[in-house]
Amino acid sequence: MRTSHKLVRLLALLFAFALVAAACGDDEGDAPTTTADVPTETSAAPSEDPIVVGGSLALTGFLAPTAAIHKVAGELFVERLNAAGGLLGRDVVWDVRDDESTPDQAAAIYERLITEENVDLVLGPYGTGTITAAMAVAEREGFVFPHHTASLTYAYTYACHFPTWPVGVDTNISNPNIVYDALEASGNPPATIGFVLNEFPGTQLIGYGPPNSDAGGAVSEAKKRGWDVVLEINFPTATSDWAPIASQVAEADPDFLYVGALGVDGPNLLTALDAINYTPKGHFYQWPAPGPLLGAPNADGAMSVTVFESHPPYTDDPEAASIVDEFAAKAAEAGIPYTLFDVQAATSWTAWQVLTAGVAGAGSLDQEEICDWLLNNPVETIIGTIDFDPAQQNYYGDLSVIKQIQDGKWVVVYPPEKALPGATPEL
Amino acid sequence: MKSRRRALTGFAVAFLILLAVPHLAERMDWPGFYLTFMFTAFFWITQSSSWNMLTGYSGYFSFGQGAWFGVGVYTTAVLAGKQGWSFLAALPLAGFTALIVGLLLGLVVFRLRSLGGEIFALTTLAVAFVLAAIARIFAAIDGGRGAFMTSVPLPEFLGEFRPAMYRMTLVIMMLTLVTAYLIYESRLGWGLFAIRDDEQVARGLGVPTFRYKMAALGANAFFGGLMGGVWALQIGFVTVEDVFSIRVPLFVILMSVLGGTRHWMGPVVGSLIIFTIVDRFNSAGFENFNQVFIGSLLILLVLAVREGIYLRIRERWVATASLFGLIIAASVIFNSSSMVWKFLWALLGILLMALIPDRAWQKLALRRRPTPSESREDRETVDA
Amino acid sequence: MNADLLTQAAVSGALIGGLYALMSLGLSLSWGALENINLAHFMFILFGAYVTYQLTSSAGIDPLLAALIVVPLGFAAGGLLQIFFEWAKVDEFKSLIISFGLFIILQSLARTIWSADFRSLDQSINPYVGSSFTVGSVSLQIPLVIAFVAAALIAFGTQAVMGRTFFGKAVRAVVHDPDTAQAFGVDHRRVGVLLAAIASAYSALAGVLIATFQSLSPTMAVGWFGIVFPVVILGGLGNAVGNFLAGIIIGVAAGVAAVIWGPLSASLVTFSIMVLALLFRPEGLFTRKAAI
Amino acid sequence: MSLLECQGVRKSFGGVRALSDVMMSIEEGEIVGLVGPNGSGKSTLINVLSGFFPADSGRVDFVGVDLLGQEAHEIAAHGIARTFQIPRPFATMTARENVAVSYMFGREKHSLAQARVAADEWLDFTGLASIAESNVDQLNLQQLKFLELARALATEPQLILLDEVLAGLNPAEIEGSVEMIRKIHDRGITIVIVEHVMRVVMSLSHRIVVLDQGRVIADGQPDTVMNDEAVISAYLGGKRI
Repeated sequence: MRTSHKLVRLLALLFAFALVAAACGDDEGDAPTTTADVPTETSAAPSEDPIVVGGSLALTGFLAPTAAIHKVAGELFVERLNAAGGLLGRDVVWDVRDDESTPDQAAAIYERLITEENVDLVLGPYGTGTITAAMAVAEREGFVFPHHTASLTYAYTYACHFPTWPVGVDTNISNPNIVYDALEASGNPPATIGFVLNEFPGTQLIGYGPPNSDAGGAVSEAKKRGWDVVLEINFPTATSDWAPIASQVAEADPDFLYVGALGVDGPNLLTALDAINYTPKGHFYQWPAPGPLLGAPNADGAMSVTVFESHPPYTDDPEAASIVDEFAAKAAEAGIPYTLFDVQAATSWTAWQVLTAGVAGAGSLDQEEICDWLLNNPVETIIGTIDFDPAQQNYYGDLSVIKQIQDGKWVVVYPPEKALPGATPEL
Repeated sequence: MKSRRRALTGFAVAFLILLAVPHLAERMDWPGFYLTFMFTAFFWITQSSSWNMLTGYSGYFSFGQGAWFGVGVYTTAVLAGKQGWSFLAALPLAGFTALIVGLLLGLVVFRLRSLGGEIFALTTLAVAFVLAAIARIFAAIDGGRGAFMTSVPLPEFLGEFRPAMYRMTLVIMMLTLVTAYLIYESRLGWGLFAIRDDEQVARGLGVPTFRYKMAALGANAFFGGLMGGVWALQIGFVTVEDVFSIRVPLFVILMSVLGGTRHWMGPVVGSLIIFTIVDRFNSAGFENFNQVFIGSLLILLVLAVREGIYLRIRERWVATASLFGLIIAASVIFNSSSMVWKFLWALLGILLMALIPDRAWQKLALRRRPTPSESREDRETVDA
Repeated sequence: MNADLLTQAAVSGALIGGLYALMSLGLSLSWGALENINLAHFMFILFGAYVTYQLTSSAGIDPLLAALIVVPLGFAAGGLLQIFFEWAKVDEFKSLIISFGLFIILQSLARTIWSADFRSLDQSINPYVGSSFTVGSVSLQIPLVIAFVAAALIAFGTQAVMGRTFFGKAVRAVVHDPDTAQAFGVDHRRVGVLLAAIASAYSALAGVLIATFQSLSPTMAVGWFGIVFPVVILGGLGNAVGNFLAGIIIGVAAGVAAVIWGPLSASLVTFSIMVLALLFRPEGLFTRKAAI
Repeated sequence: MSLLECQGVRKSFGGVRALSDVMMSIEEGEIVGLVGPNGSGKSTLINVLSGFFPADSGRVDFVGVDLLGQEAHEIAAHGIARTFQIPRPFATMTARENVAVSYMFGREKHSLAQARVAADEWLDFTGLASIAESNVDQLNLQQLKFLELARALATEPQLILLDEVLAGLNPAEIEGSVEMIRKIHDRGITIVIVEHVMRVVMSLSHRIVVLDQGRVIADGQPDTVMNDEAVISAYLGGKRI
């Protein structure tokens, strides 16, 4: 008698749990991402369904500061795309996940997006490591893989990867030479140069070239121009104490300081230099967070590379101008402190343009067709015309231009045809 | 011993069943992610179980899992990724290199009687930082350049990338679990438990504490490193920042504490629950809440279920098994989403059930009040 | 390698060591005296910095004056957390895990409020960034000088309070023998809450100073682990003056090593010092048996 | 030859000499009372003999083996077991598991399966069979003290060092404990007992060794020793006559 009583209660409890779970489960059934096992609904009205673009970004973790910009850029792109009628007549949804700045997580996310959630397209994450891991998945699954911020150009051989970090496959040679050309163009080229390089794969590539290769990079290219390299410091990522580096820079006192910097390395170094009353004569920062560098002491004259800035001639095109405006508003809304549309947002935008151009060009969501189309047709983008070249691992030369902080603003100064009218490199 | 033979048979059966999964997946045309999901779970189960061999068994709290993992990752990254060794030749060295580093640490710290538990914990935290600094400084290891693992060829008999990862992680996980079990059911294990409770007394009763602690630390480092060696493939591009981050030690602690550190099965259960939840959070796009959730769960669990949930669900195993089955069945009927979601609902059901305090559970009057020792009695005869 | 360079590196190292000491003191006190390994201190520092940033950039308050608001907030937050710890009866291990949970939650909160992107006080509203004065050939960075002086005052002040006042005696009594302390009318809870509140106020102050010369991001707190723990270990748990000296040692060693062997060696040197300290002086370099 | 022989054992803590030149021998089958005023070095001697503290110098021979410098677990393997003044059971284990662990290590190595059987025997012997399954936090002081005994016995020692087993017990419990000690002795185990309750030590011991300020000041039959003037003055704190 007792036993059966207990049994009833057990069953009642289990049933309650099952109901709760089932209820939760039904909620999930409404999520847009579960398209796999609901054939009845999807096949009924396919054109009503949005095209799902899957991807991840480093929304948390050490890459998060810059990834936040890519999130705003991507969201704005999709918004505008849908407002203009979508893609193949369908709306587009961007399903972006957080890879926590870690490659293995990114790989798992792309695996899940492609094989479990059956997204239609993918777009690469932010950051070299996560892109590399995600690209391996895209390659296995045969997905077209546009990506915007991978810095190790030499390493990517997947036939259907489409880089929109437009620096050329030999970026270690081409990128520093654009900087050096700008210095020569200023009419006051340096006699001595000092290097302060982050121990980050991308900055090391530009500084020294690919590992196990004697191609060289910024350091050897400077020597080729007959400049005297008076300083070479490598510092670990996330260095917080800049005083020792600053004193060595001041001690070497180069005519030009080439900083292989990420994020806030630049402002940190400038603050530390200012604290010992040293102002660099000329200085360059590889990939700085633009806002903090503008507010740093003695930042005037600091140079960097870019492919797009929010001023003429880039904003001459009314569409570009409207993108710039809308981006600023959306970034401010997202709480991002520096709201100008520049190199990071532009490369993100370009990746979206490449993806959508491929789909529109191929007229289908078939990955092979999209890949073929992109390999065989140039794409018009916000940073110019891109023609992916399989002979250069799908790169297409270095489109970088030089910008400089002048009067508290970033302006493009070199080459003249891309520069803000009237602006020239100042040293 | 009968129970041991039964358990080992259980392990063998589980292994064979799991080994068949890739074939099944191909047959049934499962989403490729299911295998990835499973081998990622194997990864976490291995990491947390190996951590538990040291910390759960001997009571020496370690933040060092990231170090063993990192040494393993870098061993294969350097040997297979950079030097062009065949992957399977490099892999065992991942375990052994971590073992050597672990034993060196043990030689230093366990020789010092004055070292308290919290100081041991911080020393292990420092190890990861020191190793990261070494990897940065020496170009032969990393030198700030990272190492690509994406073009490392895998032997053909392992199959495509996914099944190959699955098979390798499966073998390592089974080795780890069998070791964890055997230690648990042996003199070594009981010696370690004695050390955990009172190291001085244990020594006085004849437990060779130094040797035992070294064994526990060695096992921890070896399996953590071995799995790290395989994991380098999943990472694809190995960098110091990523590998020596606090993610691995953090999750390993979280998983083991949730599941319970007293029993070898605790970390297994904890890993499955945490990993599945985190994965589904990510899948649902709750990235903003993911960390809030993890943090809250950690706090809640430490306050609510001190022994970990495994011992609780085992005392309530009939209910647990029925609940698991019921939820799976219900979600098959009511909800057509992916299998991982179904698995999650079932796990959440179990988690919720385990959170019911003992007293309230007894009020539900499902069984007579068990004496506390009952659970301990069958702990010794538990099988896989 | 000339002497000026080394002198500058050593002086800058000592100054930033003052900041390290201030960042570590809260954790050290709560660990040594309350037996909580309270990782939330890293978040008190981070929020101290962000709130300072917010007050300065939106209300135009001088960043140092912002301390008048930030420090009491830190005080309150630390006290409340300790009340929770008391209520939950956490031990050392539990405090570590619970505060790790808090760490993750608060970091996420900071990201939600201030975004993941870098925040920094612009030169135009922050008179301290890059400001310095010169003694001989050596430059002294003003935010760091302030941090150094504050750390010194606080360290010696705390030590004096601990040694001489009734509160200090009560703290020591509570640490050594809570039952007896209770018997003599010392309410160990109140003492603990007050001490935790003070410790958190120190951390918040460190945050204020960081905001005056560094860019902020939610993830930066993880990077502080590598500085704060060596300082805490080297100084001895709960030993305020030892903590201050340890900060200076770490700062100088890392700074000089960075100049001689390059910045990569700094963290190796820092941790080598910590490991050596653990091996040979696990009670801390400056702790006599009598200290808390 | 004696079972245990100490020669010139010294031990200092910081500048304080806890043991100086301790000479003592224990014969097989004896019950020896080790007494002395507070701080006379009794506990230190127990700690040295059981390997918890290394001695600074001297010699401790146990059945012909020099124990000095050996680890506690090696000493346990030679057949010396000890109990603690304040019981220190393994807190996460049941009473049975406590004893089983001890049997697994101890003098000879045994497997887990053997240990379970043996543990029950020793629990039976010490009258703890009914609480074998209990967690140690459910035991009262006497049960904990008996558990200490069971755990020491399970190492199959030749010599047991009992550190104040009677402290804190009421008269009835003391009675029971004395019985138990006799029972242990009947099994042929040599016993050294450190104790404050003089009446009990006098009745139990075959011989009494008195320590004062780290030195042996008397050694002999209980009656003779307790009438020794040096002993009286050590206890009463009077000046030597």
